Amino acid sequence: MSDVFEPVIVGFTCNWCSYRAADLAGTARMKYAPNIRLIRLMCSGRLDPTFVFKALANGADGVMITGCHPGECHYLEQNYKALRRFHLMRRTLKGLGVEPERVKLVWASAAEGAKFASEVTAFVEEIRALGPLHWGKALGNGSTPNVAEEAVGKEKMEVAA
Amino acid sequence: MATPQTLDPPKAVPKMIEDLTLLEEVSARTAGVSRLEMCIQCGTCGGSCPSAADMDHTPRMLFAMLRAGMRQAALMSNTPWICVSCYHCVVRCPQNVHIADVMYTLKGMAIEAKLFQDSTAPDFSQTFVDMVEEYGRSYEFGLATRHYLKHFPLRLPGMAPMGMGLLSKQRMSITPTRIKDIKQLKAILKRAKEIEGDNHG
Amino acid sequence: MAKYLLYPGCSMESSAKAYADSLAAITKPIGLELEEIQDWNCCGATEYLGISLTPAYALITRNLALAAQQANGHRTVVAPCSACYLNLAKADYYMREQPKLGKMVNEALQAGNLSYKPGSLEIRHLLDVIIYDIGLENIKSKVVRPLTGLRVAPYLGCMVPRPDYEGRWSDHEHPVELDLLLKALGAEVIDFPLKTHCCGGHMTQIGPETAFELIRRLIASADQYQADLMATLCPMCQMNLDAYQSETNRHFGTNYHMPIVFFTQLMGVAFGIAPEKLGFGMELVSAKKALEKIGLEIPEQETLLTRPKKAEGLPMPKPLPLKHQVAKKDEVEK
Amino acid sequence: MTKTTTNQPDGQEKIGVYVCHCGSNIAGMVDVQQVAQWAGSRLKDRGVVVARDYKFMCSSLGQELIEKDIKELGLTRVVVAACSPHLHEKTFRTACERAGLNPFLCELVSIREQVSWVHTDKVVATQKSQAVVSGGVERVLHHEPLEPLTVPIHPDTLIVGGGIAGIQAALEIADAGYHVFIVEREPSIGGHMAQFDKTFPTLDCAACILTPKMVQAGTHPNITLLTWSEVEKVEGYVGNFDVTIRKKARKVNVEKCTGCGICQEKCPKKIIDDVYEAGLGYRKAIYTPFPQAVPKYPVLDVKNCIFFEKGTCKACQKFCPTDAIDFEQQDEILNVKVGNIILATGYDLFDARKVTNYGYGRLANVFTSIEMERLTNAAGPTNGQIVLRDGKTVPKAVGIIHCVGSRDRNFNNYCSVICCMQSLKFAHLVHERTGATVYNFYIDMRTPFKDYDEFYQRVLEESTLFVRGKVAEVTDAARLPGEEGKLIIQVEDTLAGKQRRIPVDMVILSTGLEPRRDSREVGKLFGISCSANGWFTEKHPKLDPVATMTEGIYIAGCAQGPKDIPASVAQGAAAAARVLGKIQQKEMALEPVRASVIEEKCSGCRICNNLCPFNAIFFHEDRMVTEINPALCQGCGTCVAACPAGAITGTGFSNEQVLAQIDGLLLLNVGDEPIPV
Amino acid sequence: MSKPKFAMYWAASCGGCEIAVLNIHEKILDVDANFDVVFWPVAVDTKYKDVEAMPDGDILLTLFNGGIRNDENEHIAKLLRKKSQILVAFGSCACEGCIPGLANLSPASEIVETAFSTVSTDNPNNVRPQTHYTVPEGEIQIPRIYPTLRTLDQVVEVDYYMPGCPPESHQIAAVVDLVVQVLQGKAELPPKGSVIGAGNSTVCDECPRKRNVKSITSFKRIFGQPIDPELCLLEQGIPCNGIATRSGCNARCPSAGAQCIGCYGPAEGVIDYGARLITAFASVINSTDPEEIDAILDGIPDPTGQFYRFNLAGSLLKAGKSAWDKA
Repeated sequence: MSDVFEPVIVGFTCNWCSYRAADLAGTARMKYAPNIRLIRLMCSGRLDPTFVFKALANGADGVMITGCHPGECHYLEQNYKALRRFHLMRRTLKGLGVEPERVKLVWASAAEGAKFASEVTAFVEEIRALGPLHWGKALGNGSTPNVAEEAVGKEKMEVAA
Repeated sequence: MATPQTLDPPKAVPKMIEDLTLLEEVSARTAGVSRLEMCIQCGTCGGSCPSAADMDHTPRMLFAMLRAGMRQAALMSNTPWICVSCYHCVVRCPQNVHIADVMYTLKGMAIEAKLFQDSTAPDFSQTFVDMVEEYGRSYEFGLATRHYLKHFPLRLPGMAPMGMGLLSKQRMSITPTRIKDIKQLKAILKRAKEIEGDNHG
Repeated sequence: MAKYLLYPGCSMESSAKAYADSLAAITKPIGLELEEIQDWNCCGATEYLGISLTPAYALITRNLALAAQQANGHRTVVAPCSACYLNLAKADYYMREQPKLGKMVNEALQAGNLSYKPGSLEIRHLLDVIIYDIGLENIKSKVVRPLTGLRVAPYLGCMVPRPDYEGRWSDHEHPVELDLLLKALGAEVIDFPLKTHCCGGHMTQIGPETAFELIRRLIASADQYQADLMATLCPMCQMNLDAYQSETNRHFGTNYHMPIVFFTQLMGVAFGIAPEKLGFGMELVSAKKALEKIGLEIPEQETLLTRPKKAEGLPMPKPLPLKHQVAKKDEVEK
Repeated sequence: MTKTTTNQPDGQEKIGVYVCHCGSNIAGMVDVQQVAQWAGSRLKDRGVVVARDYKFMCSSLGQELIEKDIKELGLTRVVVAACSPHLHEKTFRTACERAGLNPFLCELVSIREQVSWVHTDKVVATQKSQAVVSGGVERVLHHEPLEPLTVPIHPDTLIVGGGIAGIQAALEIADAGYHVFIVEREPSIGGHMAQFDKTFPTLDCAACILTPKMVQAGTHPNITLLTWSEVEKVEGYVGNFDVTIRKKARKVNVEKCTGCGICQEKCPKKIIDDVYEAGLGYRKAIYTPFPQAVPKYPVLDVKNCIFFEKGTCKACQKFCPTDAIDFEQQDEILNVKVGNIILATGYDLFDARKVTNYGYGRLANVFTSIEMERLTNAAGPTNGQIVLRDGKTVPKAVGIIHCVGSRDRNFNNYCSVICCMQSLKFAHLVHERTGATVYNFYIDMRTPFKDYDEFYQRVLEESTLFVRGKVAEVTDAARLPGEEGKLIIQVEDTLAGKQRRIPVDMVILSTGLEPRRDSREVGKLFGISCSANGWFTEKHPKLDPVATMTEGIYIAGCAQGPKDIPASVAQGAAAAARVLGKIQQKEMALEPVRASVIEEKCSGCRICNNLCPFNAIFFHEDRMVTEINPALCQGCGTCVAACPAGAITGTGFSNEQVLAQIDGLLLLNVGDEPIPV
Repeated sequence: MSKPKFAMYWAASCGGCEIAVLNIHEKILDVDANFDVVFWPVAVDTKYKDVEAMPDGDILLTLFNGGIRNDENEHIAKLLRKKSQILVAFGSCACEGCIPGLANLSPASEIVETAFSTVSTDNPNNVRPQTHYTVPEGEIQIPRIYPTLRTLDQVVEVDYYMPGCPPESHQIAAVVDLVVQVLQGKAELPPKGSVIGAGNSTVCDECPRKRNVKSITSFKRIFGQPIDPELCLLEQGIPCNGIATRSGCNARCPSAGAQCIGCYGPAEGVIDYGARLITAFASVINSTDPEEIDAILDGIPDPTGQFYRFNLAGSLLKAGKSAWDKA
């Protein structure tokens, strides 16, 4: 592994626009950062915040959600629902002290392969700048947390004279 | 009060090659969002302009020149100075270009680059501004007399009755009014000029 | 009772004294409370913007900053002068459209320990307030000497109906507000085609020939319609059309005599206020003859230039329903 | 109570993993052998029993490889790592089906479009491919066998809008032997085309080519004309629509009426006809919009009828030879069952009064294009005489302004397509009928399509004066000698680079096309969407221009966007062909990707109730639970994601599948560091 | 023969659960009648060593309430697991962390600081707790605080979950009944890992309020404005968690005119309680304009608190970043 931080990103794409945009980026041989792994949903409206939390909890450093442009939803208006959930989700993450920027919503039509590619590369850099989330390592999956000495720093253990 | 500063006649400027930063610069220096790049050359502006007859170029042509990077020719054009800010072109433009404000920008750039054929208009603006900066109010009498003396000495006699009329009807006062806190205004303008300087050197 | 902050503008104290006087005279009858912004400064007219961006906007915004301080609860600034109205409105709008500008301007204002939050004030023109807040019914009820028989050319000039950032006016090209007001005063309002065309602006100063042509167009057109006088709402327009009329006549060898008065003066007349209280007599092209007409019967004139009202022949399309603000005021409708 | 760790597979499933080389397309950037080996070894305890790589999985040999393994190794799940599912998902699903495995137990993951083609480091690309495969394996574990649901197709068709597009579609279908209902708002079919005089570029008379088709439609045994009617409700889904139609009361008994026209003659009430005559002509309170109207029966306009105003008159009734006038007649509500619907609702004209600087409505002699159509029409208010508003004066100079309300952000920013040709047509007609000098003011001259530019040439030969420039204003304020009493067109001649003032007697505004004012409501009614501008959105702008996102609903003509007559007719025919195709299938299979409600978990909170644009979700007030109609559901999954009780599940994209795929992608299943990039 | 043994323990929690148990009125006698209470710090005096001395699986039923905040909690959790046949995560704290779990929003060090150095604390010498400290009487040990609070099942295997803050007494009574029935061979135990003493649907299922299609234009606090007593609170813009909260409480709060705050945790099969509320609330907001949406969401000033009040430790993310960063 190189010493530069390579973020792990999970991408949720709409089957009708952004997933096809990703395909287009491929057929056009556009290059973008390999840090992203895509999951195909029928619609950005299918995106359940659970998916995002799950990804972050399981080791992803960022999540990219992509859908059809407002007004162009394959299912008429579901991307607006995704938009609302996204807003509330980011606010919640903020409350949890997680940088909301780790979750990004991108509109990309089936024609916007180039946009998709550049958005991915840009997002990877944004996350790289934010640094690792390493949530999984810390608390994930019942790993025994280290104890008081670290929580309550040693020096604090002494009585202040 | 500050001695009226007049601007020197234009110096010869070496021919320039296409300057493709021009359009951007004008856009950047215009208040609001100029949308200059959206022009489709339809001529609505040139058609609407009440004073187009006296312009070297219609606004439309001017925008084409900006695109073509003809800096000197564009800034030399009298068009922005003839613009009467009637905003007909602005509300009619099918692309919502902020035409009138672009004209203001071009005036500013022309003065900065000392590029204009006739110093009447720049002088007038400058004189007006000098007075405002001095008093915080415009001073029509001083302005008119000084301006006409310099630029239309021959018209003065013709204008005299009107001037007298205005005076006699107390529609013009010989002494300027000054705002109370002129210090504050001057400070603000001083700071503003520095900021402007930092922005476009 | 609404209370408004007044930004008079420089001309109100000099060239447009008649405007100031007549305004002062009518505020009481129509119950319009105005409070002058203390120590306001010139708005820079159309000149400063052409010199340098930030200073020009800082100059304008100082007034808004002062107004904001002074405004307790009331957030409407009223400007009787078109150029002032536009400059204030424009500064407020552009600082919103382009936050960067707002930043720079406020940075400058800091130097005077002032600041202004774009959008915190509402900038409106005097006529706007009179029509939509005071209301035509209210005004009608104050009319004691209707201007019956007086043919008036309503003239707004440019900077009030355009660019109209907030969509306050019924139209950019042929707004009806001034017409409706004058009709409410009982005047015979001509459908003046050039009602929002240019008076020459500062060209009287920097390119008189250009200006004279523009002045000629307006006067000539009003004359064609046999208007007795032109009613305006802009000091600059009044100045150009009135003070430069003789010079224009000389330039073109014409002989127009078209009095240019402020709509507020006509309101005063209709309210029965003595003309001298309304700044009459200050105009260089005397309105005396026109005023004499008021109240007198005028003979029907065939030659009057009017458009074929839907007579025989093919029917005309119905007029477009007025924009919301006008529409919602039913009294305006009729 | 929350589990973050991957649940162990029950060991029942046998998964086969197949990694495709796609020649060098994938193998060039991904070490496919390693990916296969990795899957075979590391994913063994996840149920992978065989993992192979092959040159071309999509080739018949590749497919046979899978089928063979299914049969011999008894695979219960298949993961293919190759190109995009949009390319070959169907291919591999069918392969599985052939081998007796439910096609939906096969998962295709893309390592070409999304890995080999877009990345440049072979090691990284290979690792990513492993992760992608791992994700597919976890996901496929949660797949369930699905059966596509099939619905019967009702053979009848509803066509909304009786303009040329609708008529064309109706005739195509009716001639093929299937029944069609045409619903038309106006008293007659024919649409805008019936108002026109000549049609560009051939200049044949609109009536001459339209009327026969109208009559055909009116008399066709397979066509039911429902004029003076509107659709009120649409329920059901492709193949099985239930449509409620309001047949507005004509106040005329069509059984008795012979269309003799006496009632119109006798009716004393004259009204300006805003619709057919575009406000230039008059009609009676009881009227047929135009002589060739189909059907021939008149309509009584209650709003303007003296009897309905004052309670007396009844002239029409008195004089009707067949006693067909029925003042008591009420609206009728019809219910029809249809399998497919074609929307050909057409367009509205842009309201030129909005462009105040052109003076329409203020300046008498400014006309709109539709007014011009009536003026030039031999059956129009002036019998085809092109005259000024005074009804007599023939213009000596005429200015035609293009792009009125089009290509203008203050109004509509799109190009209305027909205006250039329409303006050229007017130029020709004016020249031909009045000999007047004609000016055309244009921004860009747009004359594509067959014989259009030739027509432009012809108009040029007629020495029409073309000025390139968008007209700034039309005024009657004379400024220069020779302008008095004229309309002055002020414009910048952008080619001459100067401002011009051109005095004319008449101005024609080539007004643009707009979506119907109620297009959005209509779209909602039929469950289809509108573009930002308000035109109905087609399924695919190029490859499926007459279908919509809602199965069984098609669009034709200007409802989909501005277009001329040939294009409208072509679309009408195309939509008909699509419908006939569907009818022939007799029944159709729907993708089984669907949402459904687990009733015992549903608390009836109704959060999901307004989330479905396809009206597939409905609420049982009695049982206080929500249900989803599988035939209406399009499978977007928005409600699945929304249900706060987790009571809605979505086949094909279930929570389990997605969550498992996340684990797989992050390699939690093999307990690795999440994706070593 | 001797009665089956019963134990109850109180880890990181408020003690409300013990009260709730005592609150089951005469049913408590059944407990006494059918069980031999061997360990219940608040009720009987048994020492840890006594429990350690018991043979494994000696206790039939242990109700464990409270989360795992320190090493003592963990020790006892493991101990009781070993000694009990049936270990029930009793109450919200043990099931999903509850209010103590909200401390997971801050690093442990901060918690200690807050506890020992804020004005509310009278700590003149600014003393800090130490794990070992010698006093004349000898060395005392103080439990060591963990970086985060964990739910019981994040530390040991749990047989049954009984949600609620606290569990409703009638539900506790029902469970006691059930166990007694089982003892008398009259009933079967539910499958391991299942939730007992609660419903499978959500609060709305038991809520008497009228409900319609939802379309929300603003969220408001429940006080300071008239509330329709008949109508669904959420439809009135009150962020009521009932839609996502497990049924079983008879919709106590909503029926009493207060919004549900979610103490019964997520519905059956739900993986992340907060996520359900986020998506549900957002779904019914009536706006497509990002700014307007934001404005509407301002009506939920503390989303994290709103959605994870009881469930944070049991949620997918388990804790705030500051807490796990230190971990």
